[in-house]
Amino acid sequence: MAERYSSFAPGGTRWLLQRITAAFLVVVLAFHFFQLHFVTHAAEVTFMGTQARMQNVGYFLAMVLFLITAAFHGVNGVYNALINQGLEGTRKKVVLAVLVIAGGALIVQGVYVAVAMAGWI
Amino acid sequence: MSTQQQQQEPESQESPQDPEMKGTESPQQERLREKQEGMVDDHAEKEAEAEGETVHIKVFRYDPEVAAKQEPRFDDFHVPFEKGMTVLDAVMYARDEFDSSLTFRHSCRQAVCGSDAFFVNGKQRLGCKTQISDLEQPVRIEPLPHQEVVKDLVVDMDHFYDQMHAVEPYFQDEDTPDPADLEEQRQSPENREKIKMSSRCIWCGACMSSCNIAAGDNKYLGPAAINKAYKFAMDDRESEAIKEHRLRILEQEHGVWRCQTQFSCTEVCPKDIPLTEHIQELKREAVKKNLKFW
Amino acid sequence: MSQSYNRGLIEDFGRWKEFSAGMWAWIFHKFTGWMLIGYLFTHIAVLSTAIGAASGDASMIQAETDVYTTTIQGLEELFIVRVLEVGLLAVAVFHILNGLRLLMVDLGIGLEAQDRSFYASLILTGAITVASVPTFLSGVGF
Amino acid sequence: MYEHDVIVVGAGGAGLRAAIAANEAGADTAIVSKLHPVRSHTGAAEGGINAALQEGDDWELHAYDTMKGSDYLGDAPAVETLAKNAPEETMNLEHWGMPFSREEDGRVSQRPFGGLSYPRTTYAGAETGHHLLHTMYEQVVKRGIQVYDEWYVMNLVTTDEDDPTDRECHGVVGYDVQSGTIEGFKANNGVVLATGGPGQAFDHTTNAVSCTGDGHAMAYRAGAPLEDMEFIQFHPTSLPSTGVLISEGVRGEGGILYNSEGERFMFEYGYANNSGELASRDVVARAELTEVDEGRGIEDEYVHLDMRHLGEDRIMDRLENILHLAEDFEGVDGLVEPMPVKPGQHYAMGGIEVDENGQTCVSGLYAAGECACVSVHGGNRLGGNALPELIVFGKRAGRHAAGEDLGAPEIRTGYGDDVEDDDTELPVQPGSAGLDTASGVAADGGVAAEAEGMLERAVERERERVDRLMDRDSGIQHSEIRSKLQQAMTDYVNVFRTEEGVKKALRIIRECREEYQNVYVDDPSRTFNTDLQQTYETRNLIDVAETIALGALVRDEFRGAHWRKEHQERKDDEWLKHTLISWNEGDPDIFYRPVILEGENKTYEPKERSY
Ligand SMILES: Cc1cc2nc3c(=O)[nH]c(=O)nc-3n(C[C@H](O)[C@H](O)[C@H](O)COP(=O)(O)OP(=O)(O)OC[C@H]3O[C@@H](n4cnc5c(N)ncnc54)[C@H](O)[C@@H]3O)c2cc1C
Ligand code: HEM
Ligand code: SF4
Ligand code: F3S
Ligand code: FES
Repeated sequence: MAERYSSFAPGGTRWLLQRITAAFLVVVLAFHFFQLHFVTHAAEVTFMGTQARMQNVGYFLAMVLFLITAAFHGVNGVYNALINQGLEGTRKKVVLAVLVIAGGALIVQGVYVAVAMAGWI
Repeated sequence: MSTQQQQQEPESQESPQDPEMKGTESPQQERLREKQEGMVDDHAEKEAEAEGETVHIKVFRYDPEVAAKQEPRFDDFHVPFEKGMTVLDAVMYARDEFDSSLTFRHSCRQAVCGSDAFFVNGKQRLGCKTQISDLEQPVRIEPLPHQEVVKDLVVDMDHFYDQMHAVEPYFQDEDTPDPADLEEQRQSPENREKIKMSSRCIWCGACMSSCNIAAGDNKYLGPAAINKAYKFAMDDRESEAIKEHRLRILEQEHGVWRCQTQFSCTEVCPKDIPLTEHIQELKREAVKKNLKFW
Repeated sequence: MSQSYNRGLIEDFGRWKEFSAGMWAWIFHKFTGWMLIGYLFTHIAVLSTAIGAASGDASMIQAETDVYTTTIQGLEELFIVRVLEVGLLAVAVFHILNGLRLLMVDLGIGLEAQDRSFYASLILTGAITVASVPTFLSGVGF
Repeated sequence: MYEHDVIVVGAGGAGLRAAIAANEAGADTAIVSKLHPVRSHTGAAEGGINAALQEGDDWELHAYDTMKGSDYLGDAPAVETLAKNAPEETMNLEHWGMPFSREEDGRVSQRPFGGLSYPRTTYAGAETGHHLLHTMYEQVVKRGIQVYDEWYVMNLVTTDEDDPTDRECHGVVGYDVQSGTIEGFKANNGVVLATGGPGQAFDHTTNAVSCTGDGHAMAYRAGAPLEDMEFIQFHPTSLPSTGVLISEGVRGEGGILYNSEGERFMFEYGYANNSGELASRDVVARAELTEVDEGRGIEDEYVHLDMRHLGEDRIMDRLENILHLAEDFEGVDGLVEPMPVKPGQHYAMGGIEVDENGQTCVSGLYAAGECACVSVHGGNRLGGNALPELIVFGKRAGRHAAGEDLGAPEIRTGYGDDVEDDDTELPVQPGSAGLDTASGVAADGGVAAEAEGMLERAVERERERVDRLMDRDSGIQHSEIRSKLQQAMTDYVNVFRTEEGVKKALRIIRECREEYQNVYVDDPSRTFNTDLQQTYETRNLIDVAETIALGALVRDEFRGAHWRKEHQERKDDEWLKHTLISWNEGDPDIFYRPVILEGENKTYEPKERSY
């Protein structure tokens, strides 16, 4: 395939990832809500309970993936919405940088929290 | 009974800045006033004739050059109703009988030239294709939103045309048989059916005007241009290489991805073109193409 | 052209009464999406108390008096938090249902029913939210 | 001032084709059009393009059908050029991507049409004209041809020699509708007029509001004669309130016409005892009007076309678009009530007299499309023959204007030794009523500077005219004159023509001319002043309507679409000739030129036109 035009940002990739993450999130988010509001009521959450769940590697991985996809999905969604409103040029670049940093920080902090919950530090 | 009151919107209309314009009436205003006064009885007569059935229309007025119209406003007209009357008929009547400076584009009166897309009772519609009797009165007629108003109902279409031209809207295969041989390029009836709806666009601009994304993002190609590109991209007569080139144009940042499936374009299109569907199909095509690594 | 007139933003927001189903869906989806990402940030912030808890005294964890547990349970005791949670549920449910609707649209399925599927999302969201109110509000001190 | 080699006025099918051809011939070409190209009325054509494409068909058959359809008033060289070139030109459109309807084997479809001996009407759904127009505009975009859209051409810039055949055309004066500026367009090689039909001369027409015969009138006043203007085709089924066309398909499928008494008048009153509703267009149109005149019309205006008995299934299957048309434009549901229809002006067979190369007698001035009369259609146009005319003669005009040699034409133009003068007594003096008549500009100075100077002066003159119209504060408005004119034409120069009626029309036209001297433009704005533009157009309509009425008066026979009460037969001994009317500086001159019936291989012998 031929070269990529510089102006032709791979909007398609982000679009596709937004859909794929959405499809994934439907399942995990529903599970998450159900787990923490109906199975265990939020008011009954304790660190011990959390730790017990988190030490299950499958659960841990699912939650980390949940976090990553949600962060991407949310941040990309916001970025998209801003482009839709005609964000251009430097401002667009700045917004992108801020969003990437915020999203990255969210993931790093989240993973750290998850590790802490599992009691692995 | 007054047939034409000028209602100002917004309510607090500022008086013209130019001191000369204040107080004194320009000849045009004078004539306008005379005519309005004259219109009352003239019109009352007509009305009696037509058994009193009239249509009340409110038309957006603006003209940068005429003092009285520099501040946008709505004018009211009462037009005698006739069976089969369209919005275009009503504004034409108002222009020919009441105020010859009422300005709008129109030509074919049969929904093929695409000149008279207006914003009628809150929706983009073709004036000539909209029966007055289907609308709630008073019928409010405005220029297309999201386009600059040149005068009255006339909007600047240049941006729309630019977007239409931006998708290289022309057949590109050079490698066709010599027409003198009377040899056509073959196309299956199914393929022709596939592009049928997309080929009906009359460039009225209603869709573009209804799309919030196009309003926010000036670079967005917009539904009409994407649909135009769809017509070519889906036509089997063009080669794969050109189809790929077309997808390249469409998948730029301000191409198909900007569409947020608001569907308003599809709803207002007077030619019933399934615009959203076409845009979505192109998104999938573009993704498919990008996923092809082999 | 000498001059032209731009009617600006009123175009969009002054006309909300005339918006069509697809436009409302778009606006609601946007709104709920932003709420959700906003919530995600606060959520992680609240959960960060787990770090303190984990590095703190293990006996407190046993006694369920660690920062994490107390913070969460403390929050859960507030009526307002419970109400906000119901709101969050509504927001999430709508975003999910409409998200599914959008995914269908992306696949080119049921485009003719796009307005009906939007109304269906709204109604379902309402129903689910109302149905879960008892669960969410149970045990909160009035 | 703008300068190009070739200036094409009008961007319908003919204009676009001419521009592409001129561009391909290497000329710097520009299109000046009062409408954006895709708004042109070519987009309204539904039926199709006649072209002998298939084996078994032959251009000679097409030529024969066309000649017969024209009631032997077509010129053989023109008719044969059309028939010979239509296939290649149609294929060319296909290669440009026009979405023709297709057969199973992938070839373009063709269907039968009235008056054709072979199904040779190539079509693209029920919107052939739309696709033709858009496909060609696409090619214009591709080639980067300059388009000045929403520029109204006010006048031509020609020299003012006494004899029109000595004159030269150097450009046009344009009015930018959006800004109100008036500018000159200098054409180094030629000006091609492709301004479409004059349908607005009538009160009720299938033509667009923009079909005001501007090209006709401008060429006429510049000295090129108008030819066969009396031949106007009326379509029997158009919707009364808008003039939207209800296709013949409804009658073809079995639709029935009723009068106010509920009688199937085509049979009851013996208008066409054999074919009934399916009789030819002019017969049905006359029958409808007779019903209305004799008091059996509905609301004294129209008759009913009923298709309810065909059943919903059949209607939905074959005539669905008709249901939409009736609903959208007339507010009538064709499934539950009959549709109102009446005859409407549809097409003008006549136009600016040109030869096969599209050139008028004024050198450098060309015309193509409906505004021109090469004479392909003669007394009556066959359905599906206008679109091929656009592409065949549009292309020829464009190439010739760009300087290509297309050989010497066989058709002669202008006043010459082969014409015959007319001596009919006219009821009123036609032509100028002391209006601004002169269109020519005297040359003085060197050759190149000369053209520029002429252009300057012509622009100046139009500016003055506009100022005059705008400065006046009272008088009469163009819309009043226009509706009076249209009414007169519809009342007296319609499907039925009587000597008395046509004379009456001429008197009313004269009144309109006189009233026009007091016309004023109420809208004081320079921005998008459609009031001003329409005032200009009304002037053109007056000139064109007058030539139609004059032609209708002098031709005392019944040929093609032209019917005269006192003379209900075709008079071949006397009338195998074209009517030509020349402006003659405001004192119109009527003369005749014999029809050319000698074709390349055969001579077309006039035969009875019966279908
Ligand atoms: C309803 C309908 C159906 C028809 N169906 C068929 C059919 O099936 N088959 C067929 O063969 N024919 C059909 N015809 C006839 C055919 O469509 C027309 O004769 C043909 O399209 C005319 O094309 P044109 O290029 O000459 O003019 P148009 O398409 O009318 O274009 C005229 C152009 O000139 C421009 N113009 C005019 N005046 C000025 C001015 N003063 N300054 C600048 N620009 C100007 C306009 O902007 C426009 O671009 C039909 C006609 C009608 C009305
Ligand atoms: C659970 C299932 C979810 C589904 C099915 C889903 C679906 C979608 C889809 C399809 C879009 C794209 C809309 C478009 O571009 O047209 C979107 C946008 C968005 N989503 Fe989600 N989403 C889900 C969960 C989430 C979560 C958990 C968050 C928060 C972290 C989130 C935040 C957003 C945001 C911010 C947007 C952008 C909204 C905008 O356009 O302004 N979503 N969602
Ligand atoms: S797609 Fe429809 S609404 Fe948009 S310009 Fe074309 S005809 Fe008009
Ligand atoms: S309205 Fe706009 S967002 Fe997409 S579906 Fe139509 S282009
Ligand atoms: S006037 Fe041509 S589309 Fe309405």
